[in-house]
Amino acid sequence: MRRDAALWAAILAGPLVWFISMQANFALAPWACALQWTPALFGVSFVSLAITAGSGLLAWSEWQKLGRELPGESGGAVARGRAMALGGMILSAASFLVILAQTIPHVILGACE
Amino acid sequence: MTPVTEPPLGEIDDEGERRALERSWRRRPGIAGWFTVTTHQALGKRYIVTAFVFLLIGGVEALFMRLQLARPDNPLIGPDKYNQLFTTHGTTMMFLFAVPMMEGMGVYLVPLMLGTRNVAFPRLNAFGYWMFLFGGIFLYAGFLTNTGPDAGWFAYTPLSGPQFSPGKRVDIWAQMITFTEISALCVATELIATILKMRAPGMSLTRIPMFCWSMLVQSFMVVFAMPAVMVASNIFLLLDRTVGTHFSNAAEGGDPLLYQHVFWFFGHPEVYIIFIPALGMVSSIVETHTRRAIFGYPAMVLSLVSTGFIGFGLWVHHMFATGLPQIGEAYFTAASMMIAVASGVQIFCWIATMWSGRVHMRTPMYFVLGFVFIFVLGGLTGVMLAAIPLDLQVHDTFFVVAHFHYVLIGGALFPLFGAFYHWFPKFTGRMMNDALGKINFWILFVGFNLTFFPMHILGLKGMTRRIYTYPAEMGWGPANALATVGACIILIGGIVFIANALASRVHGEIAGPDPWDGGTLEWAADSPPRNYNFVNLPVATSRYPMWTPPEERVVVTGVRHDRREALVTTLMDAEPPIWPFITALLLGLGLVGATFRFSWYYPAFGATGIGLIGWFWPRRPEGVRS
Amino acid sequence: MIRRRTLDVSGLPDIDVSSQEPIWWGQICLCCIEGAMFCILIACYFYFRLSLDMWPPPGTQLPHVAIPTVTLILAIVSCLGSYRASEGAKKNERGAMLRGLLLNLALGCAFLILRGYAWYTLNFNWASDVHGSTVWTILGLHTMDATADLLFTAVLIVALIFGRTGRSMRLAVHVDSVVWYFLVLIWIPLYIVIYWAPRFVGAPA
Amino acid sequence: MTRARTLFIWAAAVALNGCGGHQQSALDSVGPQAGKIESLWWFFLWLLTAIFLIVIFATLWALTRRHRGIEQEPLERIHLPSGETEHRLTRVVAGASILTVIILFALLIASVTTGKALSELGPKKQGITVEVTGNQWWWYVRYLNGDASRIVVTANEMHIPVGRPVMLRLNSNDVIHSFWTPNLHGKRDLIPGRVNTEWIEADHPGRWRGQCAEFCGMQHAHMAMWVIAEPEDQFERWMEAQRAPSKQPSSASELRGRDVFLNNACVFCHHIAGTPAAGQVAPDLTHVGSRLTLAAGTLPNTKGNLGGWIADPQNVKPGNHMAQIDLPPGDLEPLLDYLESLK
Repeated sequence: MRRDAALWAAILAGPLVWFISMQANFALAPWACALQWTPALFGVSFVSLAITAGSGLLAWSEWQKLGRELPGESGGAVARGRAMALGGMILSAASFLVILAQTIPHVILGACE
Repeated sequence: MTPVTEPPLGEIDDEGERRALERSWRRRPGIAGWFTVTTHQALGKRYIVTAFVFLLIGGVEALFMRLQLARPDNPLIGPDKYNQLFTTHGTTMMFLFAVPMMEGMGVYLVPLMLGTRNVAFPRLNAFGYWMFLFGGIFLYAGFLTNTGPDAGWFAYTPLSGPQFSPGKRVDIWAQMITFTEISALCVATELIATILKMRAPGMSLTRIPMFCWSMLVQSFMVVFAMPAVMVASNIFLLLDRTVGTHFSNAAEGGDPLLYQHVFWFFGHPEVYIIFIPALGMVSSIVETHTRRAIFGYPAMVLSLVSTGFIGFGLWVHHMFATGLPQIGEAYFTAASMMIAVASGVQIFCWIATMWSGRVHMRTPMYFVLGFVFIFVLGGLTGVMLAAIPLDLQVHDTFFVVAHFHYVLIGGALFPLFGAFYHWFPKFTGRMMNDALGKINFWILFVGFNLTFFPMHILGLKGMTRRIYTYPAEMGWGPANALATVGACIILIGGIVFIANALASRVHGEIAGPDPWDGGTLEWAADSPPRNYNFVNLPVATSRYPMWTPPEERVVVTGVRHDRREALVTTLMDAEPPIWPFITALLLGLGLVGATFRFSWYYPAFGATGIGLIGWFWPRRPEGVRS
Repeated sequence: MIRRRTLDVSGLPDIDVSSQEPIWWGQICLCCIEGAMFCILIACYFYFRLSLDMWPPPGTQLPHVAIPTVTLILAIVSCLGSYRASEGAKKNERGAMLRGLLLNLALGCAFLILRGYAWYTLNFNWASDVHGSTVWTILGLHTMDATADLLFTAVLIVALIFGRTGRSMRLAVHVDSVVWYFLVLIWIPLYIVIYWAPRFVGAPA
Repeated sequence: MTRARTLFIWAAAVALNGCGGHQQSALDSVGPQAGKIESLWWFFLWLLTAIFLIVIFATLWALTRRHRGIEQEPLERIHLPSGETEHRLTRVVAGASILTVIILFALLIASVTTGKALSELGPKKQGITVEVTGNQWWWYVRYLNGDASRIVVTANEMHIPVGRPVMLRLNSNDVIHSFWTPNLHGKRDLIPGRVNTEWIEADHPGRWRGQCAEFCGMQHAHMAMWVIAEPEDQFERWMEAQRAPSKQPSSASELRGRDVFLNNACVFCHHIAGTPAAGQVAPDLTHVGSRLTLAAGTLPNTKGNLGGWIADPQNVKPGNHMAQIDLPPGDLEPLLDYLESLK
């Protein structure tokens, strides 16, 4: 049960955090311009990067516990756990990458451009 | 469902079970049978054939547009008809062809691939089909009475609003969306339930075919994307038009840009809703015709899932020219570029599969290769469009027209043609002619590129979209003439396909259950499948049950034959019911009426309620209180 | 007769009144669809709010909070009825199902009537301005859903009274409760948006 | 295959050569904005073309039977190649994916950097401000000035000084339009209820065509505009000329033409400075004779075209909002004389 919760969290955290951070930054952009305060945007990005990294690590540690093997195509609780752990790692990595890409505009652009 | 380690050998009364199943799964004779069908093969085929008819209609509309644009200042079709033509063309292709076609393929193939007897909600399936059909008829009733929508397939407010589009044209468009949305949502719901709960024993989620994964991801995207278009078309647009709300009225605090946000929050995932099932089809074709298990199954599944998520974070790239803050737009540039990684991974995996497989170059593989060529090109122009500065130049020009036809025809129609050639033996029991198929492919491939490649250059040279004519001195004439020639070649390709399909249906080589020696369970059923798919439900002992040696295959026994039953659920219809049709008819009439007068919604919902009560009323006392 | 390796499933029950049933998943999908729609409407509410200086626009009274709060409490209490009915369905107790559904129906109807009254006292309508359009749409959509579910509950009660207590009937009672939980749950954020949001984020900027 | 490819190359060649002039082209930039976008375009084009060719080559290579090593290896039980082959392929696919990520990051940085450069182009130099308002289906153009008497109003045509940035304030009176002169800059939407801004600048004198790029109804196709870049002194002369009220009629025919204009429904919509005609819903005609085109770029501005346009506007531009006025036979000629004299 605890493992299931951890694995589901690892799978869903990345995409959800990515979506929320993107919407938050998109909504904050006009305010950041009006207040001339870009750290807010960076803050959202860093927090979400940290969470996705965390969920990736969580998936990785579960995968460790399950014997560090790639999920084959067999059924059963262990194989299912491995598949979910792999999914968690990859989805977290993908979300991390997208959030990272979305941080680039903060670095290059001012809030009002 | 625990995997079976050593299932015992058992005796099966094959003939007896077959007779019992034939009896309980038979369809009602005569006209009643036509309106009460709830088997997934019949409904899937109806979806496919109806959507194909709409493809032909939409194609003919496109041909008329191409003829109009073939030369400058062409007097063939006036602006009014032209605007109706391109709006109806776009609407037809998106809502009446592409999505229903993909869902039809899903409805037909998913239960077979999962090794079950029907989808989870057969009546909902029938209801969805009728809604789709009525929606299509409604749109074309408008079009044929010169009330075709004319504000573009995305009907931006305020152009589509009450002030600038009086009359019923846009109302018909907006309400037609309701019909097709309901239909898409019905199919998505039943496919999710089917894939999650009705898989054959032993078929863990890590074993379902790639096509089922793609339909699962697509269905979830439908569930979360379609409500947005309901809000856009049915609430914002239709309420503004019929009862005078102010969602898009800037004078009363509304905002026309919000309509664009909400519409594209649906509209961009819509592209993936069309495209993702096509990816599943490509995987099925590639693994069958390269004779090897697909390379990188987990990577492909995860890239599908990633695409499903990231697809919801791209919508603003349709709005780069609207003057939003640049930093906000740039987030969408980033997401739009990153989604290319997911598509890239899939392409690489297919190439790796072909690389290490034993490729049999039959027609489906030709279409897959055509898909790779066209879709990669379209994907790369997509990366260009993701860059804000480039998009500012080519947005709303023929460059974009070229791009999305490369992505949608290359990414969805070519796999679909490949899929027709691949599964035609399953649908009809006969093979399609392979030689004619290859000719068909080359005609379509050449015609397609001839039509759409010049449009890239036209767009860069300044030709904007949705113009019914252009002056001769712009110099766009030759390229447009070429595109029109290409469109005629596509028409010939379409005719060749239809001829091949019709002739093969009657005279084609008898296929047998498994003509390609495929690995997945749809090839275990008869061709065409019986109403109950399998005499004995199969057990999935690996990802490719049909590639495991026959002596290791396992079947299920103990499922009842005397009524329509499948594993995990009892299918509720003892007799094929008429209620889905009646409910769809009542709701349909109500929705049509509501485009003229809002108060029609009340009887519409009342009547639907009555229909639903009839639908769900328990048939007979099934038991007493214990 | 042919000999195959077999897996015998005749021992499995026909219907399991639980979340294992496809129909339960179907209802969850339905809730996701409706939920997505309400989320989009909430987002639209704040989009409009943030693009305007005055919210609600001049001439619009703030909606009263008292009666809607009572209706919210009624709605939450009515879930008790749903819960008892679905537990009854799982255990196959006709009386518990009937009593639970009746409680659900009664409180649900009271909820709708009180809401209707609160709605009637609003001094703006859908055509007043964009605030009115959004609030009326949210209210209308939620009322439509709630009415439909209560009608379904009523039909279930009638069917139960007529002695239909088969397994699919019990499943229907179970699934009906899931939809009602969803409708009550989604009403909490909607209630906050409609009645409290204009007080917190509504002051003239 | 070869035949198809020949056909394809032929098609591409025809398309490249036959795709139009350079007066409305994103690939013939004449200003710093369009120039920067064009550089970005070539960068994207070459890089992505290379990727395209590599992918297609890899696909075709996979089909040839040259990679014998893999080909001769038997497929194992459930149709899998040997573990070693799978391993090698995994490495190749992973490498290709990582390379894709790196390339996309590079493209992203290039794109955002260009975006930043674009937004920094305008404000540095002393510029002029022009308000462009979209209407179904024509452009209202107003040169803003602190002194209200020095404001210049024209339609469907914009003169700009060479080498000076011009700020466009874009707005719409009815539906959403989009302003696009590809030689100068990308497009920007004109949205009712909002003001969008965009900077354009021309490096050398010339005329460029622009067109409405957002579908705006029946006559979306005929909503063009010309941007004419002139040297500074010539531009100032043009501005002065535009500020002057309309030219007084200098012949009997023109005088009669003015009466025809003023005594017909024309005055409800059109404005001619220096006469009582003060309509505001259609293009200002004070200097209509000096413009290049009629009906928003639909026709060259000749007397014959003007006559055809006034006599039967629905024939020239079906669906447009110009009222048809049935003039007595003798009235059209003087009216045309008068309007053509309004230089």
